[in-house]
Amino acid sequence: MLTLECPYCGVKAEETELQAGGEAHLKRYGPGASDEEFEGYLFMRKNPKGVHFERWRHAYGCGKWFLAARCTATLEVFGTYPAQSTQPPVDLQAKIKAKRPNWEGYK
Amino acid sequence: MSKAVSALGGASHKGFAEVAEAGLRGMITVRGDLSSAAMKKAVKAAAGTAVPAARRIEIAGDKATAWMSPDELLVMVPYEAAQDTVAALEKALAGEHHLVADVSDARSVFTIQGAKAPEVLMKLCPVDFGTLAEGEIRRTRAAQVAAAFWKSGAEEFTLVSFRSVAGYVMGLLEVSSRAGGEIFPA
Amino acid sequence: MSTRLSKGGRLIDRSKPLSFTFNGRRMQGYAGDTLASALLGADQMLVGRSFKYHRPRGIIASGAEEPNALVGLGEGGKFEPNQRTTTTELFDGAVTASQNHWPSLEFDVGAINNKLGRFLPGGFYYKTFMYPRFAWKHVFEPIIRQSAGLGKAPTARDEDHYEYAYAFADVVVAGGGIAGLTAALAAAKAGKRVWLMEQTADWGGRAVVDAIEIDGKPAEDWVAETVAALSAMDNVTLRTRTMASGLFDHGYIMGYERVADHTPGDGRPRHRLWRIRAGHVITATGAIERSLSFAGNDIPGVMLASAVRDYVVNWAVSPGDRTVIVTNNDDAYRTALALLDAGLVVPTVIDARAEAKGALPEAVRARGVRVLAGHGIAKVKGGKRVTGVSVCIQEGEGAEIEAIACDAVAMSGGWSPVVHLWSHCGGKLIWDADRAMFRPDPNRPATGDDGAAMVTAVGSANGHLTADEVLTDAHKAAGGEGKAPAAAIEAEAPMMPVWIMPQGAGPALRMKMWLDPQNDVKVSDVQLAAREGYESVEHTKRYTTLGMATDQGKMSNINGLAILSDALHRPIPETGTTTFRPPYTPISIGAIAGEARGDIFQPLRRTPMHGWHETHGAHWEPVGLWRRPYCFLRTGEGVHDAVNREIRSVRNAVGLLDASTLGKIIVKGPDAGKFLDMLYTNMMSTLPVGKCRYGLMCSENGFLSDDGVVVRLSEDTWLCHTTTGGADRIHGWMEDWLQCEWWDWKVYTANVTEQYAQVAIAGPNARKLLEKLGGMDLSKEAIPFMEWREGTLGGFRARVHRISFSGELSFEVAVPASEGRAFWDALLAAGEEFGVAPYGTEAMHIMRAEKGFIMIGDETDGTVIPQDLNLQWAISKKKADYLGKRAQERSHMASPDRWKLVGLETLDGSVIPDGAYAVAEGVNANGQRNMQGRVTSTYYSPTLNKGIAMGLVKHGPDRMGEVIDFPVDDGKVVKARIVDPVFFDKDGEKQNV
Amino acid sequence: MAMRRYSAFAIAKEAMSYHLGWERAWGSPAPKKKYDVIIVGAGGHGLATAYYLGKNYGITNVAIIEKGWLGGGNTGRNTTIIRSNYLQDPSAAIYEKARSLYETMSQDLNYNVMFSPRGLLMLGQTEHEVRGYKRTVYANNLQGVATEWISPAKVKELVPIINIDGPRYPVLGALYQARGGTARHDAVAWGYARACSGMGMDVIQQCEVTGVRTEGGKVVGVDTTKGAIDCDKLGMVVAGHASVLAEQAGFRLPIESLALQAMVSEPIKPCMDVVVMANTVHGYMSQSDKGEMVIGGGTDGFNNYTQRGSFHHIEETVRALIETFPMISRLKQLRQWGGIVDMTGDRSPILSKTPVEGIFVNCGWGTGGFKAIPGSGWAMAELMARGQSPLTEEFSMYRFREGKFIDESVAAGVAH
Repeated sequence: MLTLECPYCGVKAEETELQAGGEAHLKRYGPGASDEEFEGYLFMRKNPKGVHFERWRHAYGCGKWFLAARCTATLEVFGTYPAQSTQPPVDLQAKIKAKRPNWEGYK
Repeated sequence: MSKAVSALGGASHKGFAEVAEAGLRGMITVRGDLSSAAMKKAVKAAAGTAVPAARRIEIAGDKATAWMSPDELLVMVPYEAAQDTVAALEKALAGEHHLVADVSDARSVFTIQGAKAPEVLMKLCPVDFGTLAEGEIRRTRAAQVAAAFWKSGAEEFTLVSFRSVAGYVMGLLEVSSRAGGEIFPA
Repeated sequence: MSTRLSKGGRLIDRSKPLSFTFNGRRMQGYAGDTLASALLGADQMLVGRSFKYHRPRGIIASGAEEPNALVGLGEGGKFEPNQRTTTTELFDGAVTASQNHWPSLEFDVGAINNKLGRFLPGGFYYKTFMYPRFAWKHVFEPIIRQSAGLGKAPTARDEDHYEYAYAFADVVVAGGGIAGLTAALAAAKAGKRVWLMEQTADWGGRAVVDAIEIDGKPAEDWVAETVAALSAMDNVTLRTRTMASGLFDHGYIMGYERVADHTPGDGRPRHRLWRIRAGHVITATGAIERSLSFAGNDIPGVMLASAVRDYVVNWAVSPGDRTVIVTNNDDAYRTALALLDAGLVVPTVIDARAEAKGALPEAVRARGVRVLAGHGIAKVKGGKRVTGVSVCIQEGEGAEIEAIACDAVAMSGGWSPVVHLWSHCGGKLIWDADRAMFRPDPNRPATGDDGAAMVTAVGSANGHLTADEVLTDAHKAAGGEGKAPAAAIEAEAPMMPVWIMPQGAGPALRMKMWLDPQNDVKVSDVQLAAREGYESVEHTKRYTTLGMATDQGKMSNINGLAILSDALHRPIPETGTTTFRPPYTPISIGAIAGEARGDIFQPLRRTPMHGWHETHGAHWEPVGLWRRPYCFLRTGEGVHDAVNREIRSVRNAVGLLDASTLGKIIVKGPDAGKFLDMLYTNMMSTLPVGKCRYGLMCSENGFLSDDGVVVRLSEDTWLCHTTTGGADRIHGWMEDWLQCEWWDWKVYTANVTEQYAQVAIAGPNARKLLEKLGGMDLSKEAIPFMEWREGTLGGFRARVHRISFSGELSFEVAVPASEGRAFWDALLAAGEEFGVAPYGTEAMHIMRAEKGFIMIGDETDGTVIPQDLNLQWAISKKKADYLGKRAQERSHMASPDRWKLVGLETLDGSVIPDGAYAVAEGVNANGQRNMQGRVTSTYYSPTLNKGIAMGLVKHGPDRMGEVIDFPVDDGKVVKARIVDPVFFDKDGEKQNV
Repeated sequence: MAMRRYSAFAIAKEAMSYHLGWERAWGSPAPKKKYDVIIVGAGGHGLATAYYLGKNYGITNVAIIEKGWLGGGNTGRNTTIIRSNYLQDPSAAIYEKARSLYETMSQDLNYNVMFSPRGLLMLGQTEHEVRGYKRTVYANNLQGVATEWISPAKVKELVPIINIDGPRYPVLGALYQARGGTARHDAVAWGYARACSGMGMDVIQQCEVTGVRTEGGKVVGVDTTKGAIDCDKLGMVVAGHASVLAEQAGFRLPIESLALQAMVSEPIKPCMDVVVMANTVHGYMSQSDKGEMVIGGGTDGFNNYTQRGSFHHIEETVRALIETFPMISRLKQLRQWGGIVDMTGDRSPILSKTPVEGIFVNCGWGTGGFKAIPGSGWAMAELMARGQSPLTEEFSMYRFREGKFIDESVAAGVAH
């Protein structure tokens, strides 16, 4: 059972206090987007076996959404950061790269 | 206001710790910029406390202010004072982007008293009581519902839940404090 | 004969005799006994029957690895099947019964399977019982089910209670033997918060049985001192009777504490399931002795050598007067010494190794015991009890060299580290050829949330089998300062792997060598699996059921792997092990459920008026975690009658509905209007202050997800009502968009659902009733339809909305929840003269259907878009975007062929059954009857005295007046006409007054 | 390799020689250079696809490649439930096809897969659920799936250990499929493997695909840990790892991989003959022929490739069932395990052509794959052999783009 540190309140919350929210950093497509773009936005997930950026909500705590970088093969958590981020923090990316030299990088 | 009653009418139960519904309490959700001067002033005027730091609760007599999230506080006052406090907060925060909502009737408050009070909560909440600081409010879950608690006395915890599940929470507390259920018997 | 010795027994208290029964026979044991030791002490070696062949089964082991000695324990609400006697402490008055036999343990009809055993090899059922086709279900399977299954099913409700508890520690040590104690002490001295748990009631593990010396003291004293030292440290938590049952990701380890199994009825929780978050886990879980595979090794009286020693030393029980020892290692000689010390006879030690010249064998020889090196057992003699062994050359095929009479056999095939916890979360193993064991690979441990190792194995769990190595390893691994405790030990000669005894045994003997005595898996079965291509260890396990019994193969899985490897001519590590899954030994399902049973099995949400409903005939309907009155039953009234009465009362007088469960969310801020315009399909930013507007919300995938009335409270504040089930979900949904997508928008939300009790007062007399309470002007002019006002009503602070879900003149009034019950009482009192009656959710459902209003969850099911429900009027054409808009432009959603909402009226006035489908001509490509629509809501309308329904029908709105067919039960067809969905008061004359 | 017939007679004959004469159930060949069809994944779905390619279309130059051991994935990790009481037409069609094939599978394969149509109940415990299940019954009757709505009394008769008067969620009735039930999961994979091998196909275990080779938008072969193998057509049938394999072929799937857990109790004497699903509380239970109570519930919420789940899901499932089946409180959990399930956007499977010509994909069975195995194989074989199949028509991977979902969540809330 996972633990993730909420970047807002600093609580290392356990999974039962959290709500998982799927892949992070999705770009929303609305009216005007092509069918393919819209399909990509809603359904085409990266689903990597490895480094995954994802959304979590500290549902039983401060109620805030945050983002996490986690390995789906080992469940290692590289770090968490605020939901108000358009991409993973640079230092977090560097940390992941150091730990996973074969990681292809964000995007 | 004799018409206003708490969910359980002050029910209590004595096992290896004493658990009780503590009756009505004025509670006000305040959302806004917690670092703003107006907020500091408003909270000081309403509750007599400073704006608490993250995960902290500031207590001043029968009033208190608890940090709920980076943009939310819970101001606690006597039940009868809630409406006036709402009005005062609204006034003090006018002009700032904020939200003030009276939630006094949406919550239930419980106390857990006794030397072994933590053992009651240890059965229900995934919280490390060994590192729980004085003056810390912990939002978490109690078994299957949301709850928040803090150490409110030398041998006392205060726990807040939603009003609708007051009966469930009391059931949890009662079962968890049953005599013989001490986790660390003397 | 097994018997209680006249003296000794370090764990029993002879001053406290306890009585118990086994199959109705009264027996006696002592405080400190396990059920197994007490049974043996009472000469009850035969304790059960095996799974497949129903062969007689005796006690083999003394701990968690015991495959045979399972009993039904207790009666009624305290009965539990499959209780492992070796790990169950005896208590006074215990009622036990053996399992899996009929009619009796001594004479079991099922043992016919034993005679047929030759025709029932591993996996035989895959090859037969196929013809005729129906016979599997009706003939063969029932027989197999009946003869399998071990214990009886409990029937009564559990009388005990259970609980969870949470703990946190820097270091969690699993196992209270000398390794665990050493590691815990080292970690504690380093200032770590330490949690140490031991599955049995006693500290010390094997070392105290073997009576070794540690730091110059008897192990027993050293253990007592160490435990005392740990107890004195406030950074240490010690827990006996607590088994580390499983290790999960991120250092989550379960501790299964059997609080009151040994003191039933004392009011304490029976079990407590500890959920411990560990910074690091040290597994000091010891090792388990392996059986040897020789013919007849399953006959009662054949036991593990270490178990024999345990019974003699711990409980003063001798399994037999004459015990032959058979071994491939030196450790088993300790059993010989223990037996000799107790005054028992060891006729011979049979040692498979070519020579046995270590200190221990020599010590045994010195006591006058014959040691036969290079030999093995060809066959055990006896049926329900050992009577002797036939000795052979280990290198040979099993020809009898001599026969030795004995009543017990103590066997040792070497030791396997207990690697379960190490492995649960992905820790890997390596094969140690010297010691013939899989042990933890220190380079491939399970990793934690930081990616670093989260488990360390120490002591014999790490492959160290002598006390000095164990202590050094544990001390070092836990970061101990200074010198490790030291043990004085005899040097042991190397063991020799022996997988089959004798090594050249032919098929007849191999069919009598048990690997899994509970499931009846033999050496020949594993070899058969290999022969047939079930090469993976998982295949073999599943094909033969090896290791799938309740002991999960703790004693002999390795033997099976070795035999499989041999059969496939590949090295053992290439075969590998099956996956170790939690729990280590079975844990009660009661403990897993914890406190959640009875009234608190799930939260029940109650409105402030819940208590009134309860005492006034509420027939409940669960709605999410709430319970709402479906209707209020009066004495002698049926549900249907009550619903109709309630509807008539609303339509003709006035009714009260507890609507407190409806979600209420405040949305406030400079961008709140913009935000709500994105959230709702309609325009909410233009709603004037003081007014209400019905709104729809869709998922980003376009489907209708919630609806409700939105109230503009002030210039920058809206109050959004949601469905009962939607409150938390929609609030979360709002926060999701505000926090993760539009975080620069200035909007705050607050879920104030429970702040208010809300009551719908509906019916022609509604206004009169409220006016009687007084305090507000509720005239049509003062508060027109779809507007709201705030004020004081009968002394209650109230927000009054003029909205209607019933089609009647209706007010929804919100008051503070704490005053909800008083307000409800006041309404009832004031309404008496106006014929007021409370109504439930079903009356509400029917009345809204009479009005053609949709209901989320009835007209919608997650596949319906607003356009399907002809709700275009609630979809703003002016907005460039709203959640779900793009989705609704996709080809299938824009298709004119979607099923659309219509009213349905049966030709004969009957009610269309719930869920019925309308058929079209012909069948589709898969031969399924074509359909053209379905019913979404269907009721008897007491107002109109006929059946009414809504449904989704292909091209429905264009087909008004057409009659379509709904095939229903028993081949009948209901014919229904497509009509307008508004059945009652089409012009709204009743509500707009 | 020619297959020797299994029967009681054969067993009796072999017993005389200590069963030393049995042959391998399937071969252990080295890969050939080229096959007409390669199926990646020797789980139930992959093996069934190969089997029906051979049986229905005479295509036998087929390799089934498996990175581990055959049947070692979700085929051997599920709770073995078989039913076809689905709401939507395309689902009902393929699951009923599967269920009907299960009826005769033991005889077709000459391998006893122990299909046991012991009956399956979905409890109605709220009015809303009752309405949903009645709807399913009507739909099923038009779809040719035999289901009925039964009373609480009948539920109690079928399931004596159930508490139908639970204070919170009394049993209001049940959706009953009399010919639903269970089968022996491993045997399904083994039976198909033996039959495929008997038709001359190569089941190649311990062989991992490391790359997919295409030329001009068309598949030409795969690279594996046992070397390159050419093929004309490639079927990807790898459940939880579908995304990983698709990426090797250069396209993406609307799939997420999640852990699903289940557990068994210690075995007890027969006490429940039917399969019971309680969707309101999110749990289901059956009793295996060994006597274990087989219990399952919902999936974890986060992407996961570890085949391990979080313990609190087991707790939730057990808590859910303990008021409906009070007797389980005094049983013990023997073992819990997890598998990786592949979830699509509408929780229905994908059986589809792909952007690469010659590559076909079969995935997304989520929590319900076992029951579909023969129907899935039948349909996939038709799709691969003929280029289309009425059974797969609606399960295209492109349906998400059109907004044309097959949503069963209306009727079934739990994983199974």
